[in-house]
Amino acid sequence: MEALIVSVIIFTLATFLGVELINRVPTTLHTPLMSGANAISGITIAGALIVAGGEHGWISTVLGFLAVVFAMVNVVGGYAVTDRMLQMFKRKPEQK
Amino acid sequence: MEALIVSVIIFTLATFLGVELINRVPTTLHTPLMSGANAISGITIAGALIVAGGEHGWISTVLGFLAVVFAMVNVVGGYAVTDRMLQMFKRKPEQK
Amino acid sequence: MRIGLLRETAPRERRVALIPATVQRLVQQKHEVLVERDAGTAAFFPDQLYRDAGASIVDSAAAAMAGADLVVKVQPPDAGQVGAMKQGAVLVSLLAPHASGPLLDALAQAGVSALALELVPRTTKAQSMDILSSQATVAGYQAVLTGASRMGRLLPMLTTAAGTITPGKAFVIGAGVAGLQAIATAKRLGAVVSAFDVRPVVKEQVMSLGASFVEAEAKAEGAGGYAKELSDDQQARVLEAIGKHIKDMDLVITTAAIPGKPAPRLVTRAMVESMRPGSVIVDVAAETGGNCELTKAGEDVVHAAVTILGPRNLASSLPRDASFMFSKNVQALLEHAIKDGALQVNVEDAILGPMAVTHAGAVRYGRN
Amino acid sequence: MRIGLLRETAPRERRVALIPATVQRLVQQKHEVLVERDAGTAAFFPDQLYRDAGASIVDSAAAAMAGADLVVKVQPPDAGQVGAMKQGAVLVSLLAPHASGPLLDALAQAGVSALALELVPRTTKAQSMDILSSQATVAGYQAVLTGASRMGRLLPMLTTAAGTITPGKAFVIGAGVAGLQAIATAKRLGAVVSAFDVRPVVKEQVMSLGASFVEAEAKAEGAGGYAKELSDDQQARVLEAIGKHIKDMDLVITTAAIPGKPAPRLVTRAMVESMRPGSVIVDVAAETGGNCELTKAGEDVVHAAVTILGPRNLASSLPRDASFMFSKNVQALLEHAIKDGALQVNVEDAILGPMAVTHAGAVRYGRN
Amino acid sequence: MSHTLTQLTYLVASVLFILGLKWLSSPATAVKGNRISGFGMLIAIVVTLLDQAIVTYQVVIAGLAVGSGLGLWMARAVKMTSMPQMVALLNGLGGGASLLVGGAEFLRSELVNEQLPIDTSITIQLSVLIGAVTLTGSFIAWAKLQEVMTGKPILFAGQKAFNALLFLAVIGLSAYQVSVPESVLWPFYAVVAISLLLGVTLVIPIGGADMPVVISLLNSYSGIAAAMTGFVIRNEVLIIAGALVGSSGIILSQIMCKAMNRSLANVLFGAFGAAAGGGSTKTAEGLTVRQTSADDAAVQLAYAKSVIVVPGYGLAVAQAQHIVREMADLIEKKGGEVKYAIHPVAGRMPGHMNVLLAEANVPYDKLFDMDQINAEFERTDVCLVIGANDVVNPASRTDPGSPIYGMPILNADRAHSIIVLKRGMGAGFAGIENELFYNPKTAMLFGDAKGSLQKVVTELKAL
Amino acid sequence: MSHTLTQLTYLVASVLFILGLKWLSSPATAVKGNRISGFGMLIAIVVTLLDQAIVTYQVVIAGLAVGSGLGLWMARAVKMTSMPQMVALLNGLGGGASLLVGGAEFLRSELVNEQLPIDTSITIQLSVLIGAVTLTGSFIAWAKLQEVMTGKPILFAGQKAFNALLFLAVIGLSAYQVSVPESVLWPFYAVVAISLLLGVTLVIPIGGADMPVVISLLNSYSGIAAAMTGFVIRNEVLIIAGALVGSSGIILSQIMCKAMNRSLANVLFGAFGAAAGGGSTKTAEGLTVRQTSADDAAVQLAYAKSVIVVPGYGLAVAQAQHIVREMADLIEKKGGEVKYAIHPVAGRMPGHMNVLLAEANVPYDKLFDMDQINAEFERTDVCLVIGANDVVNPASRTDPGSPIYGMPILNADRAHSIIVLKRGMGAGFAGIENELFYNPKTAMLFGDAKGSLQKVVTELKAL
Ligand SMILES: NC(=O)c1ccc[n+]([C@@H]2O[C@H](COP(=O)([O-])OP(=O)(O)OC[C@H]3O[C@@H](n4cnc5c(N)ncnc54)[C@H](OP(=O)(O)O)[C@@H]3O)[C@@H](O)[C@H]2O)c1
Ligand SMILES: NC(=O)c1ccc[n+]([C@@H]2O[C@H](COP(=O)([O-])OP(=O)(O)OC[C@H]3O[C@@H](n4cnc5c(N)ncnc54)[C@H](OP(=O)(O)O)[C@@H]3O)[C@@H](O)[C@H]2O)c1
Ligand SMILES: NC(=O)c1ccc[n+]([C@@H]2O[C@H](COP(=O)([O-])OP(=O)(O)OC[C@H]3O[C@@H](n4cnc5c(N)ncnc54)[C@H](O)[C@@H]3O)[C@@H](O)[C@H]2O)c1
Ligand SMILES: NC(=O)c1ccc[n+]([C@@H]2O[C@H](COP(=O)([O-])OP(=O)(O)OC[C@H]3O[C@@H](n4cnc5c(N)ncnc54)[C@H](O)[C@@H]3O)[C@@H](O)[C@H]2O)c1
Repeated sequence: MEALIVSVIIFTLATFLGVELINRVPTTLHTPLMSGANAISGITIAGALIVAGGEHGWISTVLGFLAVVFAMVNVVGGYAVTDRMLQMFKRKPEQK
Repeated sequence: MEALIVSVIIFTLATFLGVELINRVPTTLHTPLMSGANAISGITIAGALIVAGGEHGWISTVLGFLAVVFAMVNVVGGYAVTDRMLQMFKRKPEQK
Repeated sequence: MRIGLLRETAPRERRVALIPATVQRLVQQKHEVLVERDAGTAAFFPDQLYRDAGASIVDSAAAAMAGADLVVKVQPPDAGQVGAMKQGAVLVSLLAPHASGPLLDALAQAGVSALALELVPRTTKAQSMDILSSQATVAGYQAVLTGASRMGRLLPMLTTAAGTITPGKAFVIGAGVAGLQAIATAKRLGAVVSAFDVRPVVKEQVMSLGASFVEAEAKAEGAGGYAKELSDDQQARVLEAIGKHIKDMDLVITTAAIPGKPAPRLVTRAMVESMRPGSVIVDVAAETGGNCELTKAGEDVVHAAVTILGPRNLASSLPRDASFMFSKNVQALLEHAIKDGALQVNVEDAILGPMAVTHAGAVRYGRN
Repeated sequence: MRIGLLRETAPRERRVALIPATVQRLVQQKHEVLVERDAGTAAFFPDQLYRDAGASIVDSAAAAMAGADLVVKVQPPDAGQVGAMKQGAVLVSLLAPHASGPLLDALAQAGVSALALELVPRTTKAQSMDILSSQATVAGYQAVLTGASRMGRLLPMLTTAAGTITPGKAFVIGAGVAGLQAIATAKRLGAVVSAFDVRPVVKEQVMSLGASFVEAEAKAEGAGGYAKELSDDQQARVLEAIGKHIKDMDLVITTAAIPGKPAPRLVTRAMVESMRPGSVIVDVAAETGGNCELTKAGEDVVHAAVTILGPRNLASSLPRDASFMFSKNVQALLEHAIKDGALQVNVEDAILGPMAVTHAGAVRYGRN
Repeated sequence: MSHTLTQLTYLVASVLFILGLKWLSSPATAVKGNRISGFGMLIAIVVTLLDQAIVTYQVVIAGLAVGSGLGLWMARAVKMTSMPQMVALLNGLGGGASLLVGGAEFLRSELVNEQLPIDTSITIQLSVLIGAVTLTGSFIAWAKLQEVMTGKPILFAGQKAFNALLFLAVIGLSAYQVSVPESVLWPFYAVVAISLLLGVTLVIPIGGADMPVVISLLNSYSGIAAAMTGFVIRNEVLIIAGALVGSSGIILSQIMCKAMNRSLANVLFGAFGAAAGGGSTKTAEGLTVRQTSADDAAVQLAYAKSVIVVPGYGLAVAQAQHIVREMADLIEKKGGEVKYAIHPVAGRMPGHMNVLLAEANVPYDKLFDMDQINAEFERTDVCLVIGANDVVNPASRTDPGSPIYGMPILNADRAHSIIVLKRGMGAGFAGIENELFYNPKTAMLFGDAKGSLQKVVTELKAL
Repeated sequence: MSHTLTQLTYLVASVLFILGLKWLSSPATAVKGNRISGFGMLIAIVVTLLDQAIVTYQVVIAGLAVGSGLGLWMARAVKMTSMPQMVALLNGLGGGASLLVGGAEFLRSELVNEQLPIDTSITIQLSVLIGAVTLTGSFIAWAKLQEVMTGKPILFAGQKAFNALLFLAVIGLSAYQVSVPESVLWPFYAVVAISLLLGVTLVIPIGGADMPVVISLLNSYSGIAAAMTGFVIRNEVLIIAGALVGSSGIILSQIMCKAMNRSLANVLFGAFGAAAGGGSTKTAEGLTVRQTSADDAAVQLAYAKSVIVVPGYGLAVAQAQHIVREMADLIEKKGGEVKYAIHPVAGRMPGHMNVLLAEANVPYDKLFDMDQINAEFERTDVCLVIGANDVVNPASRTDPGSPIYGMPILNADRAHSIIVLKRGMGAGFAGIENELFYNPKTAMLFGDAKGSLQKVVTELKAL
């Protein structure tokens, strides 16, 4: 139970931190920010890796494999797409 | 060791949270904020209580007693003083 | 096409109908322009500038009109000039058509197609040809300057070691083009400005210039954005509102007008007598009878230590810019009317139609 | 104390030295005030107001001066008036002391202590008595109004359907009190304003009004915040700088002055000829010889289509506010000088000392 | 690799995520922020791979390769304009991953008949439930945006009740699953199935224009799902990152709703009331007006190299001259160039705009009349039309029937983008419709010009 | 009470602290914030008391009673003006508590010869060290502020080296203590002693005016000490609250330094270079000028009921007329009243101020000349003097030798508080010193008036 409480504490602190971090975002950044946050939520990859990589029988392996693929698409695609969006956004001030 | 890591994680998250919470404070609030934060740091009272209340021999008890007194002065004095300062600060807009 | 530009002979008229820049454009469009000597001198456009623009300077009005397809001037021509125009020529000038019956007859008889500049329709599209607007702009501005320099006191507020001069109060009656410009100018000079008009849309316009609006329960919006005459009842209410307000005013600019009608009487003798010594009334409507009972056109009247100026032809007292705008208006009109190098007076045209007071040997004005 | 207020007799002088408000204060302080009939009428202060303030209206200057301890007026008195003053009386007025030798002698002989208002020291403390400042303020303002209404064109920029009127360019030479006010007024009207002066501190002041400063390598700061005369070399540089700049100007206001000296010549005939037709020069320094070579004091000169106005006594053309400020200045002076109900001309006083041009039967002016 | 080291590295990754999110929310640091968070992800993955829990690498490597390849290809292939749907897709996959991880853990434990602690059971249920909703919900959002299905709200009778029912069923089944000690699988499959259905039914009643908000919300869900997975496998980085995304996603959804002047509830359930219009107003003729917000306008202006302001009578009515000047100063401080285009008949008297702008001390050399500036519009990043109407009405060029046909106008419509400030869709002096407002390049900022500009200025200062 | 419940309650307390801190940093919510954090403290204490770890209550209750009584009494007795030193004192006690708790744990373990895990040992050392430094450092800060000792920096030769030496000694001894398995006590006592000394030597070289920054920093230390104590006794609420205070304290110190336009390093070690002036400038005659910052001025203005602006020549030079108008509008939006007091000779020409303010469209009815407004100053919350000098120089009333003696001035010095905007200590036209600037009620906001006002306006908008 002790471990669960600690996890809850961590969860709570991180939740507050998330709220504080996003204070005032200009509309133009809404989509990139959403996309960037989405990429972070791809952290499920860590769980997927553990499930897929462990020897817990074929179901786990198959589901784990799928989970790795899904999560990895989310991660790689997420970061790449965010970067593309931000590049476009960045270009103008640089031209100056 | 596991427990220490968890504590470190909690410490890190709370540190970041502290940074984010204090973003832009008008000068007038500097002293009250300092005072209010100081009152919070009086949380040592929790530690002091445990030390003073445990039966760990007279040294612990004596030191614990002193610790409780110190911490309690800090806590009670801190909150009271902060409140007084803020009252003064508040009055004006209310007069309107 | 041959174009003749005449020198103005009317007293106090210093403007010229075409400035060298416009002449240059016409010359570039392959027209021949004859300019009567000293046509622009009084407006600070010496003959040399016309020569530089490609015009020929001729010695007399007759010479300028000889064989001209188009004759341009500011004020209506006199009888002699009408005679000198060739059959089928077009005349562009102010013609005061509602008061110039004989002149129109003469023009019709001479076979001249006359376009009366005061009849440009007040549509968005015709605004660039609208001489009334452009000249009223100058008049509104000049009215404030003349009034202010005769006021006996300053317009802006000044806090000085010799006491605080309170801001002058200016009141503009009739907030059409001239009135709005008067408001803007008085505001620029630091006056506290209020205004009155009978057309309801004007209130927002007045306030958009930062002035306050004097309310009277009288609305009189006529056709084409103009006002119409007031009923007796409305007139009484208007006079009451103005009378209450005017007592306190240092500078009053009146511009109220109704097209083709004498100027409405809005400032009575009693009102003048209620005003402070040293106050000034500038009656921009003096030429059509004046908005003030005591106005004498072309004269300065002092009554009960209040000065009432009745300036005639205010725009002409800033002849350079007035001519600049006049000329730009005429230029826009010509560019609208000239097709394939020749001026076509198309009486079906939404702009030219109403302006053509004589055409094809007949007087058109007043026929519909 | 008995105070006599005289009506001005000089031509073009419409001001009055004390306005009813000041008279009322003096009366409240238990002084007796005699006002010559119509003393304030030209400044829009009718006799009735003086009566209301507690003064007695008398029919002649002599009557006003009879037995008066203090005589107040705007312009220097004439010989007859000097004779009518009682021995030991104090006279407060403008006296043009550098040009009025005989008058001063007469005053000394008559045993009159005369305080010359133009000699108020220019210290912060004496600013409330400084007639030069207050009248220069009015003059600077009026110079722009008169100039602008004679310019042939508008000062503000206007983008209209009849073309864009570019903003008028105003140039102020000599940015003392009058000059700064002229800058402010021209700015208000929308002109693009530049200015020139020889005192180095003025640059910041000019820019603090949003105008630009024309540089010439010539600095000439004299005593008491005034300028001094330029060396030949400096003068040449100044003329070059002005000459280069003035060509493009529509309105030039010159106010350059050096106390007690003729006005410096800063605008030459050649410069005038380089200007555009229709431009206007208002020479506020006309009375002391003019800053422009072609200026004739009190006349309007037109040369090469440039109008040069040489107004005399500009402040007097806005007599109401000019008198208001004049009177407030005199009031401050009297409040400074009157001790225990009587006017003490203390020649040791930092303010009264320099002003007392005659005292105790002798001429003091020019003695140190 | 020791567990402690692993955990420390996870902590580092978490800190990088925190910094990444923080930096992502400001234009100046966004690029850096995304990259640093990406780096955090990289080390989190590497550390996980090195951890003792992983014993078979073939499957893992294969999965990583396939996933990366697919992800990269998708990111490259997508068109700029399809970004939102792309994010929806990716987000759905993320939810799917959570579903799979949770499911795998559950099935594994059932298989080996391991009795899971109650908290693990609960969190498994939660990660499955939320993951499944995110998966299908995101796909619906994608479909709506991609116009694979209609963007209009899909409504049917009893929808609300039906959704509530589904929700209750899921909760009940989950609870049952957790509380029953025997090894039964059907409630689990039912939970998965109903959750997938719930994802669909929750999103279909929301209009296409509101999808970005929905995606952001689902993104928040997928963060929570990840955190739940973290609870399941006792992994702090999952908990922290998941919670961060969970809370920031909700805040972001709220910010988005605020930018549209609506509440989150209105966005999610609004369709049940009236058919909400979304961010665009439709006119009688079916043309669409695009609305914008002050902060968006501010960002556009802050990054524009060239701005032309077209003032009109509305500027005078609003008396907004001073604030316009202030805005221009701010833009110029940021390196942009601001010019004013004055139409000859703007306002209600000759020179009306001059009087106003002179009052606000706008330097004359920034004022340009029509002939001087008309050629410049096509090279201009943003044309800001403030309370002008007739003077920028292209009908004068195109519509011979219009009362203003033939009047030269300011070529505002030729600018790269146009922002129009007006109170509403009111006509100007000439009383006619203005097609400029329906131009796809045009964004309308509704409200009194002074108020709107004040907001823009506040935002400009904050940028 | 179960341990889980205890910990959950601690979590709730932590959340309340977080909210408390957040709310404390905005004027509108500060009171609420302090109270909610106090409530968090209350439940943390109650829960701790109910926890199984506490077995003897007499001592505990006695300590609580004594501490509360003392604390309340101190809080009541202190004068408003002595607040900073009060905070210093309280903070010192907090540090002392950490020292005592750490010490007690250490001595207990030594006594029962328990071998502490290495991390506990380290954190005990840290909590003792930091606690001790906080204790004495805070007392020095208190003494300096209370003027029990000199407010001037106390410097001696080799001070820097000495401090460094002490620091190294403490670290070395701590390390030794931790690493040596045998039970020795002397290094511990040495650590305590040296740390106490270090607290003194670190603070004495810092000037009295900089004490608030030092206190904030020490406050941050005491937070860290609390967190360390939390590590020692494995208590999450201590760790969280301590870390919160630790980081927010440092941020606050930095914000304070920024408000004084200095760096933290400069504040802490500045005295070793030049004798730093602190937040105040001394003049030749030993008078002190109080400087303020734009955000402080903004708060003052935002909460003022009545403000009188006194414009002078400097306003014209800075061309700050438009921004003054904007500021006034903002104040009025917040419910304050703004008037302008125009001195007859302000500026450099008659009516100079009128011209400027008219340009900025300040309504005439807000302009008051000297006679109209002079009686009002004493009823005015804030008098804002913008680039004026001679016209508010009280020497004209008091100093017969002054060239402006006798000139009536604006009674700015009679206002409740005065803020003066100037570039520096330059004289005005009359070239004389102005004692208004040295008035204790006066705060100087140095810088070009336009720039300063721009900052004030930005802050006003953020409030
Ligand atoms: N310049 C002259 O001499 C003169 C004289 C007479 C007539 N006119 C005519 O006036 C017209 C001038 O064109 P324009 O483009 O300047 O003006 P306009 O066409 O009259 O349009 C003004 C627009 O401003 C908007 N507006 C009004 N108040 C506002 C506020 N407080 N905040 C934001 N927007 C506001 C109105 O739309 P909403 O109601 O939707 O807000 C309106 O559509 C031309 O048709 C011209 O011919 C000119
Ligand atoms: N009104 C008239 O007709 C007239 C005519 C001539 C003389 N005077 C005299 O001028 C004086 C007027 O008094 P005043 O109080 O208006 O002005 P002042 O006494 O001359 O003081 C102006 C102050 O503004 C500050 N300053 C200058 N530029 C600044 C900037 N950009 N930003 C912020 N502050 C700036 C200067 O201090 P820093 O250098 O420290 O910034 C200076 O101390 C009186 O002595 C009066 O007698 C008046
Ligand atoms: N659409 C266009 O292109 C265009 C061009 C120019 C003018 N206009 C409009 O036409 C209007 C009239 O212009 P104008 O200046 O030539 O008008 P005007 O000279 O005929 O009259 C001047 C003003 O006097 C007012 N007035 C009349 N009787 C009055 C009374 N009894 N009391 C008070 N005020 C009275 C009128 O309402 C008008 O505002 C303008 O306001 C303008 O909006 C439109
Ligand atoms: N301290 C006070 O109380 C007080 C009161 C009034 C005026 N003053 C100061 O006195 C100064 C002079 O005031 P004034 O207006 O009565 O001066 P003025 O009338 O004597 O001269 C007008 C201006 O002409 C300038 N000038 C002289 N020769 C020139 C030349 N060759 N070229 C260009 N410019 C030339 C002078 O520098 C001055 O600015 C003012 O600037 C003002 O600052 C101070």
